Amino acid sequence: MNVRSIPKQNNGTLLSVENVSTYFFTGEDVVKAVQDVGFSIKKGKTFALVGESGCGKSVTALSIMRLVPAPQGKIVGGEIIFNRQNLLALREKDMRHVRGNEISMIFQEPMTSLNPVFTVGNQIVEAIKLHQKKTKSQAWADAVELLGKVGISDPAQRVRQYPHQMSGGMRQRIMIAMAVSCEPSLLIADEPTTALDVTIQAQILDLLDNLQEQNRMSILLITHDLSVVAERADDVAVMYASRIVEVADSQSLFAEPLHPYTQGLLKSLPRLGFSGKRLPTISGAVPDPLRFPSGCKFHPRCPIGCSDRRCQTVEPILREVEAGRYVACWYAEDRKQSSERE
Amino acid sequence: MTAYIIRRLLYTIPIVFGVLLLTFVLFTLIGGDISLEIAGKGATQETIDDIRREYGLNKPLFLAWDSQFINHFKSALTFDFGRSRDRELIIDKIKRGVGPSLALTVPMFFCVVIISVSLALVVAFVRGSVWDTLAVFICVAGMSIPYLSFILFGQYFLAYKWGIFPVFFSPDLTMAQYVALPVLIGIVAGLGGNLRFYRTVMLDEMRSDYVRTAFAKGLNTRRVLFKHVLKNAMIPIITRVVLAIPFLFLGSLLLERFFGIPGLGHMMIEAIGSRDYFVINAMTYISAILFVLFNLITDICYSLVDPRISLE
Amino acid sequence: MDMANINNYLLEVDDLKTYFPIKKGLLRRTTGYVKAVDGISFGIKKEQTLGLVGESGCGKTTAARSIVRLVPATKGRVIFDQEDILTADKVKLRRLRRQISLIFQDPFGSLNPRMTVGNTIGEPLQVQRRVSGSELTDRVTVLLSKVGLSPDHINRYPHEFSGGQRQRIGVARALASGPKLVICDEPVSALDVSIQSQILNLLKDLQEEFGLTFLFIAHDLAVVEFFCDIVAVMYMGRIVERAASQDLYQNPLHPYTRALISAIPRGEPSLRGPKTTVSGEVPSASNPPAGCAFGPRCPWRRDDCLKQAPALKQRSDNKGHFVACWKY
Amino acid sequence: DSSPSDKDADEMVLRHALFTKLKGLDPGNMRDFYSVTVASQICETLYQYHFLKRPYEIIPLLAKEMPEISDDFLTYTIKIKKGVYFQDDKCFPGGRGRELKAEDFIFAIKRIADIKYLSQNWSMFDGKIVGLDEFREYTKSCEKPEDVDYSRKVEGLTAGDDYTLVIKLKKPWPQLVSTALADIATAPIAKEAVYSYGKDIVSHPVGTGPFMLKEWRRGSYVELVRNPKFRGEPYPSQGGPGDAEAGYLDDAGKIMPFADRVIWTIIEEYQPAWLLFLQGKIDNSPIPKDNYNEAITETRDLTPAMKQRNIRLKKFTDPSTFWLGFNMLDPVLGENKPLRRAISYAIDREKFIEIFFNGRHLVAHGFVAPLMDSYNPNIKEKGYARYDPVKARELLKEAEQIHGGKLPELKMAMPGTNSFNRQLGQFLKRYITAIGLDVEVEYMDWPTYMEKVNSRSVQMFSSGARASIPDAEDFMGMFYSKYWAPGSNRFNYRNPEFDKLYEKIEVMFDSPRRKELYRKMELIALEDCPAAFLNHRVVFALHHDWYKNYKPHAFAYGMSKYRRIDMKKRAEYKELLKKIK
Amino acid sequence: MSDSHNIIRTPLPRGRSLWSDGLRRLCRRKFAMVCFAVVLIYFSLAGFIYLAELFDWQVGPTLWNEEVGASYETPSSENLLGTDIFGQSVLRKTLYGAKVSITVALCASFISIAIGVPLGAIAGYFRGFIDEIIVWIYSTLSSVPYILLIMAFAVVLRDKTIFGYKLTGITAVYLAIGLTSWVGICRLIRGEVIKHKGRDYVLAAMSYGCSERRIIFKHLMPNVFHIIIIDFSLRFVAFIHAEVILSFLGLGEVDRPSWGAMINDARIELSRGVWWQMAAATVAIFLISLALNIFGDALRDSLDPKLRIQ
Ligand SMILES: Nc1ncnc2c1ncn2[C@@H]1O[C@H](COP(=O)(O)OP(=O)(O)OP(=O)(O)O)[C@@H](O)[C@H]1O
Ligand SMILES: Nc1ncnc2c1ncn2[C@@H]1O[C@H](COP(=O)(O)OP(=O)(O)OP(=O)(O)O)[C@@H](O)[C@H]1O
Ligand SMILES: [Mg+2]
Ligand SMILES: [Mg+2]
Repeated sequence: MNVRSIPKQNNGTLLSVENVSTYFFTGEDVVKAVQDVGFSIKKGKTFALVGESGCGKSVTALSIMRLVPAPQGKIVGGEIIFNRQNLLALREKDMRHVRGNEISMIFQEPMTSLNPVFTVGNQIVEAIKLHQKKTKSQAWADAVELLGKVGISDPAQRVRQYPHQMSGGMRQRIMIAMAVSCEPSLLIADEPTTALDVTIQAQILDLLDNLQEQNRMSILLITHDLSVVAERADDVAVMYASRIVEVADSQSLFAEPLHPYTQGLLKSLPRLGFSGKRLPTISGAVPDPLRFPSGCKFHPRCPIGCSDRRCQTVEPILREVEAGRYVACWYAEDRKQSSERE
Repeated sequence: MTAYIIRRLLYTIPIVFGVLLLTFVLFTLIGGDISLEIAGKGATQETIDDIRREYGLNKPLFLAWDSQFINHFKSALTFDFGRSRDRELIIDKIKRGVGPSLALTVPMFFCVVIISVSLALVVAFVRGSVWDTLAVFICVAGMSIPYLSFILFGQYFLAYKWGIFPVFFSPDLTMAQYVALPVLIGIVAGLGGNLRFYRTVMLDEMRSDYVRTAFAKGLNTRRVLFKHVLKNAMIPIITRVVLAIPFLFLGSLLLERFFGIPGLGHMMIEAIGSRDYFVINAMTYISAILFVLFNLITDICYSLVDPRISLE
Repeated sequence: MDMANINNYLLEVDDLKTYFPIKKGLLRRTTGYVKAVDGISFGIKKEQTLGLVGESGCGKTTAARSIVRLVPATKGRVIFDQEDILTADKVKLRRLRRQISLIFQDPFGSLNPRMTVGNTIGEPLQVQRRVSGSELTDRVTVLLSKVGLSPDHINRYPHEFSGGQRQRIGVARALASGPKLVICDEPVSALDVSIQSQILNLLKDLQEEFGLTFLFIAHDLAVVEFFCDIVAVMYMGRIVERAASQDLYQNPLHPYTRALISAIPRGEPSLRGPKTTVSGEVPSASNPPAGCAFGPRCPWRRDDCLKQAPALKQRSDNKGHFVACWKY
Repeated sequence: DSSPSDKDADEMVLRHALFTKLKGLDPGNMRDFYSVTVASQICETLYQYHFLKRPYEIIPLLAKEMPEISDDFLTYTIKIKKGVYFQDDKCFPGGRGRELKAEDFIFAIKRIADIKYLSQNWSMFDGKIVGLDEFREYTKSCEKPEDVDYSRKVEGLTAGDDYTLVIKLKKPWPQLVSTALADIATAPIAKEAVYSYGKDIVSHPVGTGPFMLKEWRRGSYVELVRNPKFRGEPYPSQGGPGDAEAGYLDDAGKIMPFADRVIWTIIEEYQPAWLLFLQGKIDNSPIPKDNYNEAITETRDLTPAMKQRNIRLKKFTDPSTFWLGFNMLDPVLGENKPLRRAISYAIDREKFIEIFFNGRHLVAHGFVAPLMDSYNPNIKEKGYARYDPVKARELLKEAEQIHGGKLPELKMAMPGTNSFNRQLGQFLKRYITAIGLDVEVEYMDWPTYMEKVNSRSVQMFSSGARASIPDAEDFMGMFYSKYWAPGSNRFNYRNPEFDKLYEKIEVMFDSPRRKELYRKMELIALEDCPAAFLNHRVVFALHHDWYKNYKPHAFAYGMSKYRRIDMKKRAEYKELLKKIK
Repeated sequence: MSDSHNIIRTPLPRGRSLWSDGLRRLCRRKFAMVCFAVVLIYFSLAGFIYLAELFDWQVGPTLWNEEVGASYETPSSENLLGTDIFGQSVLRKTLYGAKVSITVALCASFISIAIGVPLGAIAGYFRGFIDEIIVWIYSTLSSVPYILLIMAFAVVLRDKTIFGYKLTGITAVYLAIGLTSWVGICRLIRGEVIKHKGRDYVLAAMSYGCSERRIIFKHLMPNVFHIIIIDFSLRFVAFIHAEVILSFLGLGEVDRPSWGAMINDARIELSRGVWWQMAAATVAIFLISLALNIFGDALRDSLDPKLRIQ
């Protein structure tokens, strides 16, 4: 299945991921965590990646950083073009320069991603000093300032604490502080605010916005919180079962989701004041990455696909159904037209 | 913390008591009556009895104020170990031997630790590669070849044939000169096992998430290994290293013998061989105290390298 | 607290305090305390769900852990089923713990890296119900599919899962042995909305079927509203407001609660723009301000707010609504 | 600070290896060979052995002449040289050694008798000198070592005047001179040193000898320097046949000592000692068993490689005997002479010497060592040391009859656990089992072994002895029943006839008649076969050609004064080494 | 991609544990299995010699003390590894040596691990009083010179009968080594357990009421197992060498060949150019340690889920 990547590299593009596939070879099985994924991120914009839990978002992010855990995981194909160079072809030494300096990443699990035996200050300072010419005391001052920025109280004392002395949300914010410390041109934020309460979440997102404005930083935002996507993202890609099923700018995606999975997702968004007894969900079972259904992987859960022969046998490719809108569904055009008719 | 340290130091008392008791019991078990040797050849039983009396060997072992055990306990507490069988003050003996022993073991030990830990980090990082396999072969060979062969070959070739080092101790050499070759041999011989051990320890940490974070920051491999991985792998390293330190003062028997280093390693074996209880007792006592001390240090180090460990 | 009802509570927490010593220097002397939990009290009746929300770092996790004595509490009582957990001896504690299960906030850390998922989920069953063999496998597979994982995952190890999948493993493990009380520390934060709904529905179903009781910690206020009967809002180690969920959302009293509710993202791209967040520095937990902890950031601040901390008081107009603010 | 650096050019330094650590340098309390070797350079005895003459002859050293012996053989009057001074030491007032007096000898002997001093030499004097045993009794009653009053009179030890020593014996003691007065045990050391150094006297000997202690780093090396106030002694001008040709008389009449310093480095392993010898850093060396082939050819001569280095070889027989002993108190062995003899015949001594000693030792046909004056040159013909497995098997049958059934497994104790002992044990076992006996070898460390032997609880044991005097009396004593273990009769052998003869020779002065009795006694003991005697040691020693006046000596006490270094040759060796490489 | 649209339901997979899973993967590693085979061959050689001695079979190794040539013959086609001082075949001695060396190493390793691991785990897990007791025991034990301890043990155990089995010198020795050398592994395990004890996964296990024993053995042990594996493989080799020292002290099997004794003998022979005895014993030790180490690594790797690859 070969999908040519969408928006081709142009001037405004900072990163374009083309047909990347990443597999895990575990025991007897091969887990195809990411298959033929492609998208591109423009300079200074926020690109959101949403999708079902386990669909391969984090692995995509790790692939960009070239940090897929060896020896199980392997990037088996594709290209990742960042600033006109293919990251996958870089030597480890050059890649090191890219990491942290130009692309930095907020990991999804701040708990284990912080080194337990160093103070958080130490870990932030390390990142600062690595990429910026700063003295030790300057770096420490920076670290304290950053902690304050991400809303940690009493930062001067907190820098001297160890990760295990922090609450979950604090650790997450420390990851964020570390990632933004050296002002990267691309920030990959893998669920950066899951452990944060709404007020701090807002504060963090504002901080990111500010940075974005100041440095023309691009953000790859991976999240489940669709309201955050709606508020902050410029473009959105929806992943389902290790593939991208829909790409659009966020306005139009929320206004008019074209893929049935996206639609289901938006429908099950819990809203304040919801009074039903059960929350709406997308019916059907979550696909098993070892035994993906044939054809369109969503078809067993799709109101049309479950009875459609084509959906059951042939996997749809990502197609442009409208300028800037890409959908991998056989019925996307139909849906589009019908909605237009209305 | 201070309370903890004080408590732990108080705890030396039962250990020292235990050690004294144990050495004493062991010694009576193994036996070896020095009076026979002192009596000389052709001595009569009467002479032997006299000598036993003079040495206090006829006193009860335990359970009396004047028992042999109590007397030894007393002598240990006052650090007055008396004289060895060759009539030297034991304290002097130890003072004399401890320098050369340490000169031999300390550089050897620390070189082994530093080299093997560093190599282990590298080897663990390239796990499964040719280098790793090669390291296994070399290490195992190093472990399998008897210590003695290293010594004999080192002495014959490096010292005698090629003249890089002196063959043997001589009063006109500096300590650094005559200790160099034995230290080198000790390092080579000790590397294999240690490297293998530390490699395993490192492997366990090598694939943790925080390593990934460190790489994501753009740190170079060396820094990731020597800062992040190393500190996390510190617990077993500390266990192995810190608790070996008290025994450094006991020196290294074979190296001392072959290179004429007047250290304590040999002295200890000799004392056991000639059943010189007084010397054994003194050395054991000192190593017990050091051991307790370093045990405490180990536990404190645990909590220093891993903040999640609490002492109390 | 309503003393008459005391016997109805499955879990009753009374003035629970957990302080962490701050250690400095080589000798690691204790120089002060982080008052992570500073005297919280609440009760949960059987089949009820209490939601605990609050600012990040306000002590929710610590409270949850203190309840099952994974973190030693400094003071207070935790009565579960008429028995005090904090003073129970080893055997009793183990028995009590078997009736409570805990979903950890950090899903990965709480999974044994060298245990397959099957064993992890199956273990409470093995330990508590003595289930084994194929029955165990069956029940584990059922649990797995209930939380949206495939039975094929049974032989995989924690590191081979995505964040959300790990979280679901934690949920499955907590539900495995059929506890009386489940303490959920952000059980669905890493899940996409559809699966999140699926899990929440599952929890609801189980509650109905087996009469489960939940202590539910979360940040997603929409979820809390849906899922909880009573909501308690924590700020700096104390509960500042507690009320039935509808009351709280419709009539938030405490300034912090109000700020919280106003900050909920509305989920419409059209509604962009900066939010009104609570202004001011977050006070330090080791050196809290005198008086009301929220005082320095409070828009309604008065002089006496900074002198003495307000106690949690029952509202006269609504028996179920408690708030700790001098204004009321 | 003052390390003996390589000032070879202007200083004559003797360099030796010592193969074990020195135990102490207090002459009153030492028995081990190495301590005696060093201490005897510092302290002198009344008498000494002639350096060159063979058979060994006793001549005066501190004494002016040989003792005057009363007719009842009980009183010895010994004149002492005048003008002998102790070495300078800070224990003396003003640091200058005082003159040696007769009292100093009495002091030395009293020290040995003092139980608080715990000397290893007491048994030598036990029951010999009038009043000395009483003195020992007296010392037992003292509380502390300091309480012992040395001025207390001992009747048998008196000083006629400052230069006359009178010794009164309880019964005749023909070996007094060689056993006691030529033994380092009675060498005087300064009373002042004994009192001022207390127990540290072991490392501060102050004697009258040609060298004095400069530095003793225990376990490492000991360095002596020439005693500047040594009275000086002439090098002997008479020697045995061939000595002049060998160059031993080159220095005749010159005043000794020659060397300025003597250094012994303690080297416990053979390899480094050998390598140092080859490097020329020590003057002489025995041939380690395993470097034998490197040094010696099939024809018992030096190899070309050694010759090229101008190394010289000295061979000499050592007055020693080694054996496999039987405990005569053992119910199986003790009552069964054929069994003992069978074992003796079972062992191939030639092969034994071939394998273990490169064939250079001598087969021990009896126990008196060659070179001793009572050695029986015809002993070989008696055939006690034959290798005769056929005969052995026959005897074994006989033995089984005596025992009344199959013989049980025999136990053999080895006095050490190193390779040599293990291989020796295996060797003996192999031959004994070959005739049909079961043997279990028990390897023990030395203290355990001694304890077992002394408590008479071994069956067979491997052991040996080296004579400390040229007379065979000590060797005979090993079979005297009053000396059962823990005494020197470790066989616990008793033969009334032998005992009677021993009591006779014990008080008899040397004469042909006595020699005859010795030979008779040897045969009596051999006939009873209390041990399978195996070998006499033959020493092969190497030295560099710059090391002069190195004539092997069986009782080599105080020899350093004779040695001289040819400084030129020694300097040339470095060049030679370069050339060889 | 499958062309049938039906999801094929395979029978439900059976739950596997780390151990069975690890073992399966281990079995698939060819080289590791070869090494395991080598180890087995050594072990069965030792076992075979026991049998051969029991039934008095006259085969190669048991005839080690037969003279096959002159003293110190160099290796030749006749005597593959040459002869020793008595003209015995070094090859036969080397084969025979497996018996003593392997028994000592194996028994001593097992004993010390069997004592050290549980004690270390208990000390590290419970801390407090019980920790202090255990630390007391091992501090005391390890302060006393090792050799003194072994000698004493050997003296006490020698010629005693336990369960009707007579302890000969050598049995006493490996008991003695085992009983004195557990301290090292005990300390290591204690340290590791202290480290792991504060981890969330242990807290989780506590929170659903696992017993202490279960936490220690089911949760902590697999996570410290790599230490035990490496300790075993290092210890095994060390014990083979320790036997040299013991035979030096007269405590080992002195009458029959063992690798230790061969090396000890060879020490003085080496300088006369007799290298084959030393070489034979060294190679014998090298092969088994190599096999053991590679196998140990493989075992470690297969018990490391992060290395779960084909
Ligand atoms: N080391 C691994 N070995 C095997 N499979 C893995 C491994 N890591 C991830 N996977 C699998 O890859 C798939 C994608 O994982 P990924 O972490 O990218 O999911 P995600 O989209 O980030 O989900 P979530 O939102 O839950 O974090 C999952 O099915 C997961 O089980
Ligand atoms: N082991 C510890 N040592 C010291 N301080 C700690 C420890 N654990 C938690 N704390 C402190 O206690 C306070 C409360 O932490 P807790 O984890 O309970 O917060 P939380 O409410 O769960 O926050 P989040 O929503 O971010 O998870 C924080 O200030 C934290 O720094
Ligand atoms: Mg993820
Ligand atoms: Mg929390």
